[in-house]
Amino acid sequence: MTTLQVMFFFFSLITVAGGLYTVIARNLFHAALGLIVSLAGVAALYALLEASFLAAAQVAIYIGAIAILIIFAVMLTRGVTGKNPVKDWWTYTITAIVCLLLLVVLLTTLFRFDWPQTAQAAVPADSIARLGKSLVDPSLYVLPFEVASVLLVAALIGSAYIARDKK
Amino acid sequence: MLQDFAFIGIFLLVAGALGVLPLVLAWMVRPAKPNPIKSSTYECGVETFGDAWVQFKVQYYVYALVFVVFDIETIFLFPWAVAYHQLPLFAVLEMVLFIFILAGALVYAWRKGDLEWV
Amino acid sequence: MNVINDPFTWAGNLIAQWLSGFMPPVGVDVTMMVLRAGVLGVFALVMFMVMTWIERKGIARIQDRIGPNVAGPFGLLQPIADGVKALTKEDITPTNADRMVYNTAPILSAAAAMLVFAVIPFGPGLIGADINIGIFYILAVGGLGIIAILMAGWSSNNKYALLGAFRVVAQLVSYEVPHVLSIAAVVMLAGSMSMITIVEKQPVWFILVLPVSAIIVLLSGMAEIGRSPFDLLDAESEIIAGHHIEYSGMKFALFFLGEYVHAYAVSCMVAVLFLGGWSGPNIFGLTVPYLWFFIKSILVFNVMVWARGTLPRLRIDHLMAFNWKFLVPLSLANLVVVAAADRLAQAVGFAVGTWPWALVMLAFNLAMIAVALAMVGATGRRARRATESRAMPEAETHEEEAHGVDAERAPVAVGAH
Amino acid sequence: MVPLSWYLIVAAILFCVGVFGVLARRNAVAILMGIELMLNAVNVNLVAFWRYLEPDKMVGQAFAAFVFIVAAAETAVGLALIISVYRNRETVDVENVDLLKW
Repeated sequence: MTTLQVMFFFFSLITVAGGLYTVIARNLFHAALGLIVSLAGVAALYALLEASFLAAAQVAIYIGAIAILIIFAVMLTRGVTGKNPVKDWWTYTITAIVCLLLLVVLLTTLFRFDWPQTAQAAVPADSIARLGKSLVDPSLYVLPFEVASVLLVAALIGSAYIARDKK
Repeated sequence: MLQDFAFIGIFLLVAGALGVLPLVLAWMVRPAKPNPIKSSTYECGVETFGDAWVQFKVQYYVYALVFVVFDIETIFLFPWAVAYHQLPLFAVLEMVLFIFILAGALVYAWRKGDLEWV
Repeated sequence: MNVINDPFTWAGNLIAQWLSGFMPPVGVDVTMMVLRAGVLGVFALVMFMVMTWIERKGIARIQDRIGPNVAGPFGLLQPIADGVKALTKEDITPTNADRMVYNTAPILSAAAAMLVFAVIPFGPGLIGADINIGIFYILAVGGLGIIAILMAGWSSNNKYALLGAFRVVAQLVSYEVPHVLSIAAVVMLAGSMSMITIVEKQPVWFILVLPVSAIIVLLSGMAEIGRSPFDLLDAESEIIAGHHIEYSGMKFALFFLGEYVHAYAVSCMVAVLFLGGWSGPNIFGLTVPYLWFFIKSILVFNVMVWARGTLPRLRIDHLMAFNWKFLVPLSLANLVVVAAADRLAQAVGFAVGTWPWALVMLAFNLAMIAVALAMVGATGRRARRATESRAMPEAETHEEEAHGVDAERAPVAVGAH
Repeated sequence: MVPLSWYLIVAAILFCVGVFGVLARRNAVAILMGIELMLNAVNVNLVAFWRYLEPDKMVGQAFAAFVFIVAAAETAVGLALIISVYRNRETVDVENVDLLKW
């Protein structure tokens, strides 16, 4: 067991535990905090995978923007969140069993393949510049890149229209 | 690279410890004589009624929304900025187009009065 | 000479040598990391004390007072006295508070501010961790502070705390947009997010190359720390201190610590991004990079103190309008103008980082400032005229006169027309 | 070094936790949080594949970046819908928002 593996276990534990707390917690604000812990754990996993930019982006965007949006929504729609946030225990158990089955299916599929034990190559030193170049490279991702901006504008217009006070 | 992140992990622990340490010190030193009046909510002279949950304006959400749209673009903007000196003019124009489209979002929010604090 | 220029590396090597006498190399590495982290953390705490002292002295001088002068020479021990006071204060937790979250929030707030120092370069090799995403890491860590504020506001179970938290977060996230966009301009020209590389790419300081970015980063940085004139988060007279209203004793002190450490972190960031970081004149081989860095960051902090001492607090609608209707469009335009100017200068044949190139950039930036001010001036004049004509419909004759006065008052605006 | 399959296992677990949140929760905001977990699980997979298979081509990272964008857009619109529903019907319980069901 190397240090890297210990770190991996630690961060996966944080990620999964945070996720579990998110789906179980009765208090929605606590659930959102659990989500933040889980997201931070994922960021740490990215760091372990040497995807430094995505690790920071995970913290900056998921925790710094999306989680804040979710907390705002939790606060704005409170008053109802205290009551019965989960279904009755019957549905609860059934759902849990279904999810476990799904997990079993995923894992059995996963173990059918012979995944590499170690990485094929080292991460290039200029990986961020490479990412930037490939985003605006006409033969690579320039179309999804521009479409993403349109998607963002559409999302903003749509959600601002929906959320706005219409008096 | 991983070593640097290890340092940041250690620093995270140290920073947390430096935050907890004064609290522990204070916990050992400070007096603790709570009473119901003292630990009641500090709002005004009369007793608080209801919980803290008055309804808040949606305006806050709309601000957060515009922020998310502009914050999310950093995930494209920063790699592009790092690669900027190695890019052909065409690639720079693509980012300019990207920025213009996002500026369209700003113009929309502005025109519709979403940026007014009411 | 090398010892004076970089005593920290020298001391570090000495300690590492001593450690390697009885430790495996891995142990030495880990111990050195912990040591470095500890030194940086303690440095942040010490700077917190220094900053409070500088600010109290500075504000006092601006207000024609003396400021702290009882504890120690020049009141230098005042921060320690404050610390002892905070330690011995009773800690009150409101009855209905969500205790776990309530207690975590101040720790997170202080830790998030301290985390920034992991990537601040105090000298050529004098950095916690030179990660290739340095500046982006700082932006990411800033988001944790926002979460801490939301936690504090929510867990106190207090209407003012919650309202305060909402307002603060609305302000902080809004000002993050121009902040990020302006920093992107710096990254563009430096071609890297590593703080060390950004400093090395500044033969000409970026404050001359990107003055608009520098101004926006400083302004939005001040807004992000929530310092006057952007201190709506704890507008005492309006929402009685905002999100930390219920906090007392050491927990309040931790919020306070977070604010000042963050303030110094922003000063350091501005010094690195725009003032050339540790670079300074070489006097007979004596470069003392850490000293230059220290001087620059303290100077930036003093600008903040100056602003706090002289400007009144903004109204929240003005604050938001200033951000969304002025800073954000300006920073978007800034990105485009910087890209255009840089490409133009390179097409003419000026290499990046040389003086002619910097002058071209400066000219474009000044033009941008002039145009922006002209547009603001024109809008303001139109708005004023609209209110005037509404107030007195027959005031047509004053129109010319009013315009004349305006023209005198805003020479830049008229000149650009 | 950590084998690739470990990352995939963690991602699978996280994904199932997210699915559980989506199915078991009645509160619409909580359901959105479940979706975020699922998207993150996908992203872990993408980045892990990038690291282990082709670290010199940025396919995995670029794709993960696009997932970020989509997640943000989805959250923004979803939460706006929830807030709108809450204002009109005073509820965020998905069982009560069934006008289009029949």
